[in-house]
Amino acid sequence: MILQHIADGILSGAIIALGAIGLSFSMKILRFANFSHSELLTWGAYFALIFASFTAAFGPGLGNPVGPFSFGWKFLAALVFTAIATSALALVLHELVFDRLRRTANHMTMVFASFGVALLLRHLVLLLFGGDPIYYSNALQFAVLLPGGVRVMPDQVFLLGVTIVVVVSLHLFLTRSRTGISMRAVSENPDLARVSGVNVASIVRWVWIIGASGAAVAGLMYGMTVQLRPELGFSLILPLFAAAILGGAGSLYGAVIGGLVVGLSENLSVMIIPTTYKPAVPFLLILAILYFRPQGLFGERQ
Amino acid sequence: MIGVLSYLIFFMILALVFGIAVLGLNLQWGYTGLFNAGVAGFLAIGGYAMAILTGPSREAVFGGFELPFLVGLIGAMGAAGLGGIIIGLVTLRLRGEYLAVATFGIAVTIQLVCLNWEYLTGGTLGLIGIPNPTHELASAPLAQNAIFLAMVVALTALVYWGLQRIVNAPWGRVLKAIREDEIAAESLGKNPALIRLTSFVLGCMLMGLGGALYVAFIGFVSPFDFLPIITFQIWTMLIVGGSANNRGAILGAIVVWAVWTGSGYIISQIVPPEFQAQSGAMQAVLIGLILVLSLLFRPRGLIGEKLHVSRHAKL
Amino acid sequence: MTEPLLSIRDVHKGFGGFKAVDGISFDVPRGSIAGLIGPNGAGKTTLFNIISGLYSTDSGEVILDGVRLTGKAPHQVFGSGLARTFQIPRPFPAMTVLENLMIVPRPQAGEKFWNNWIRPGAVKAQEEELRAKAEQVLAFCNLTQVAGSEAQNLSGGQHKLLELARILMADPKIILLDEPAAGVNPTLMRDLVDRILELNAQGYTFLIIEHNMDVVMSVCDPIFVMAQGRLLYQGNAAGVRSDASVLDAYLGETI
Amino acid sequence: MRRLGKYVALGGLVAFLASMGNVMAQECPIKLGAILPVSGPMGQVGERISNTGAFAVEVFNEAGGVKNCPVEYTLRDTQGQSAVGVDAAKSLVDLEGVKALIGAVSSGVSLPVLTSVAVPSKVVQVSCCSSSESFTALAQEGKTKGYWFRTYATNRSQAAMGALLTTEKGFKNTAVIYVNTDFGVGLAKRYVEDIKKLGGNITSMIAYNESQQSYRAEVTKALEGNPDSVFLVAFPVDGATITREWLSLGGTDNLIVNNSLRSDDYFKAVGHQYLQNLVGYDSAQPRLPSVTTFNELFQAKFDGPPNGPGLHSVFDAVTVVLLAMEAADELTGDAIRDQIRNVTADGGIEVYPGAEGIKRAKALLAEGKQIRYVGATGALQFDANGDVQAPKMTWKLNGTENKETGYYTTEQVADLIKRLDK
Repeated sequence: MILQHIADGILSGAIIALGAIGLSFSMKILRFANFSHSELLTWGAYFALIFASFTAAFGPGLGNPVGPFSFGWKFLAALVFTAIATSALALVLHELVFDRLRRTANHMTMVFASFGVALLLRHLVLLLFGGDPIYYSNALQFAVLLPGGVRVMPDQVFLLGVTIVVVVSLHLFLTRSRTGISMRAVSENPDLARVSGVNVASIVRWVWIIGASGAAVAGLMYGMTVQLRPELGFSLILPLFAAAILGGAGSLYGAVIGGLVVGLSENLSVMIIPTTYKPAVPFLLILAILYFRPQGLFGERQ
Repeated sequence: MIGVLSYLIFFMILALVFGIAVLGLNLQWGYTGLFNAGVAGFLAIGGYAMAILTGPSREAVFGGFELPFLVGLIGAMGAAGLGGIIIGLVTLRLRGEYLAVATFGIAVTIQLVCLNWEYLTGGTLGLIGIPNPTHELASAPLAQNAIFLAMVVALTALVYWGLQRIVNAPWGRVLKAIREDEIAAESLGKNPALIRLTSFVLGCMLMGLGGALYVAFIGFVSPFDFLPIITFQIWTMLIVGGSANNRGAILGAIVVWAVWTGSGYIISQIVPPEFQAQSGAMQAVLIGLILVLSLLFRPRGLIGEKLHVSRHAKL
Repeated sequence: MTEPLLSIRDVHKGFGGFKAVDGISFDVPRGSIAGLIGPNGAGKTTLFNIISGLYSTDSGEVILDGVRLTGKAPHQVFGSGLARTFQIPRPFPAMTVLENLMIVPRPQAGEKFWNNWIRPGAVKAQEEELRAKAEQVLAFCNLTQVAGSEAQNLSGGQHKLLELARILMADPKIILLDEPAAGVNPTLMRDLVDRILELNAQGYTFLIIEHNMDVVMSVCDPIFVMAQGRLLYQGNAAGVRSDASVLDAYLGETI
Repeated sequence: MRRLGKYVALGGLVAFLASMGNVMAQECPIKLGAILPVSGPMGQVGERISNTGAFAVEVFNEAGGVKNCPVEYTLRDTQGQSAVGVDAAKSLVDLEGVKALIGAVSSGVSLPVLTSVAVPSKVVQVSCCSSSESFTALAQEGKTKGYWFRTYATNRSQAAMGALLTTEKGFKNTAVIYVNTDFGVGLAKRYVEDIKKLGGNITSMIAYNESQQSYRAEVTKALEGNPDSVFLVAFPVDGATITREWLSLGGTDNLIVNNSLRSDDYFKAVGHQYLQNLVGYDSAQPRLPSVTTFNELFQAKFDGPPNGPGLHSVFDAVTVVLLAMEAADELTGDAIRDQIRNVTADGGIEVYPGAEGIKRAKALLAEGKQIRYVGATGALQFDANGDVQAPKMTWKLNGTENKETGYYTTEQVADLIKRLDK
């Protein structure tokens, strides 16, 4: 059974990792803990739903199933659509709320504002889409038995692949592109970066775009493997923070490893403790790690 | 007429019970800069301590000592304070959001313990029959609530006075110094670790007091009373009211609780019946909007911080 | 020869592979104004941070008046009689200048929170005392007119004076100043130097990091020169001027 | 403090003015308050319950209302929070002047409302859904003063029915997955006791916390020991997540589900085609033509059958309270409380849901006759603690229809419990 728990942990950890990347960047570069980040996952999932229903004329849900998967080529289009739409939403929030607050108040005020924004976003979903759970496809996908008695769903394996592609392209973006390099410079030392001619305002927008796109993909993945409901992101907020903080703010691979650690520890914990204590596991983990490394596993000491 | 009065009394009891917890948070955040996102956990400790100390004994559940109300209050503060010491020692070396996430996690863990450790907390059923002291003093519900309100007002006033005494004083000056520049304070001979811990523990004790009063008033305690949303509520009260100002904290508790509950009232009045089921979502949207707008346009809260700290150093 | 007041003995400190302080030893005589100079990145501020307890040492020790400071927390170091300022001043920005001073002395009865409940009289009396003393110090530092302002509204030079004034509240045995003259206009700087000389005459010992060579050469003796974490030279102003290794270290800069 | 005083006074004045209109209003319409979680994790369930409650009021108004006065249904959201629920209840009672309270859903909210609002204010509270054993304990201690009723049959009979169903189906090794609330814990524990007496075996007992992102770990754990069946105590949303993950990971489709999963939301979310081996139990509807009327009424109103947790029971809760109001001499809490058992008394003339049934009931009451309301959950019989016993039925899915497969009278259920409790 341990192999099954490990497989489950990696698969659920991948979703957490994708969501945590944006959170980690915003903690480091935007310099506040954005509690509304998880709502971007929710919106990402629902944007994909909107896409699917608008294009319903061209085939069901996310397209005619291809191979062992529950979706078709439309899935990729939905992925792009939701990333753009969610980024737009994030930029609107940035302009209307967070950017204004940055000028008038300290970063803790932004944290509280993000609480309020989260409440707002979550319940707007409830008002617009209702509280019923929704599925992209009602067909149930059955797990495939792998050697070692491990069962996984084909969709999940595909999504793990998507995660890897996203992380690798993010890595290339951060190390090769001009914007990515500037972004790292801003994260290291915003004042120095500003003096060296980096357009910090544009970098901040890029952080929102990257964070929102990651969240959108994570939300879509979550919606595909579990379900869509207004509390989708809210129920993930703790694991997301756990992953971002475990990894250390601003670290791409830190967030990914943090996500995997959270996913694995949650799934493995039920082998030793009652399932009812499971939600506490990521926290005890954070506490243990922060006790010894207050800056997170991959964070830099201040 | 009686109805309005009766409701107002009831409303004020809950608002001030929250107000006491807000005062505790104000000590931690407003004056010391400690981002405690685990308020619900300390309310829970206080609430359960009250239930265990003063409640009736139950089969297969610890406690039920049927001790007097006052013992319950002191015990609740003591338990929350003890919890504060342990948690503070583990977490207070963290800063900002890191402290927030750690304390948040602790509150979640406390709530899970309340939910699952049946021997101590009664588990999911909670603990019932916790005596409300005013029921022995009066028989009419209105009179009972009036007495309870008088008691809560007196306690709030006492807490307010006690806090004003210590924050508008050299002690409060050190808190503020640590909040503004810990390294400078340290280099001037202040011991930040000790002072942060003291402030944290005192704040936790007030949260415990708030939890105990809530439980005694409601007569029942269950894990579902201490969901993370309570922490959010208490924080909103502090930020809207004005952090680092004890009057602001109390005012914030009253105003935010009025908005929180009043928005339900208003929505139930203006929303047509066929959309009633959406009223909850509308209410939450409204609350979120009010919070964001108040932060945008009044980031210092209704009553902001005062410049002078010690009352002996006014110019 | 009298016992030195502050004694630094073979102090080492590295960050990762970089040796910021690499075996420094020197003594600050009682009653002196000692200068610590050296090019940027020589390790001067790191050494200050070690002496004042903000950094731990890798090895070596610091002795103040026979008491070992090494291993003590910053607030304990301060309690032993060593006070410091910062290169970039660190006042408590949202506090009044007066209270920036009143906070310093210890022990204060009112810093134990319960005393504010049970002994309000004693707290009040002490606060009045502190206030009187603070007003004196403010007058000495020419800050009386800004006593009621928020510290963050002061000018850069006034911040330096405020830091010095804050330290004076505690009557330390030795005062460490980190670049007191940096970014200060000439009039205020003269003021500052006068205060230092006056305090030295009253018996205060100083250890000063400074880049302004006019100030160093006119007031400091002995002078310690650091470069790349090591002590390059120690002696008086004349010796520093004539020493070849010092000139090398400062190549391109005028002494 | 002076300024603070002013703010408080101002707030008070505003609240006072806002509520003047309501307090001074005439006795018509009669207000019925509902405190339900229409947002938050239980929002989906709460919303449907609320709509059904409003529907019951509508039906009653069609029959002329209470004492020729239209009834106004006033809903307040609890957000699933006890403090908010308590305040909402108090404001309904004091400011709106409601004559009785319906709700709440979770016991964690219903209990504080009962002890701090309903009992002190002498207002009848009827819950559709709260299942905690604490209510029975409170009632036995005399602390509810009789103001508490619930139309939801207690866990005791549910657990017995679940165990009976499991063993009758011939399952030997059953995994239990249950929601970690007073409802789920109470039910699951009883079920395990009962099934052992009936000769079954439990492979694992897995509690799950509500509203989590995924339940794979719980499901994987429950799969250990190769159960031939699973007993699931859950609400539709989380229940669907668990069932989908369970089936995906190769779990058996021999599902025994609690009545809270007899919901189209659940069937639809999982997919009917996967649930053809699912069996369940529920409180039975009386086998009378009038029930069809109720079902038809509901179908017409909501465009779907009344499947879902709390729908039948909230309909009955509202109807019983309104009938008791009709029967009461005056609209005080005490009078309404005393009439609730009278309008459901054994031996009264039976009346059924729907406008016609209500009209008949009102006519009978006007004649001074004793009536017995037989409602959507069956013939309600409140015991001294305000708990209700109801006949039971078993059901299964057949295509997309859910079909009754067995019927157990109140007496049969009582016998079963007696047998198990020996």
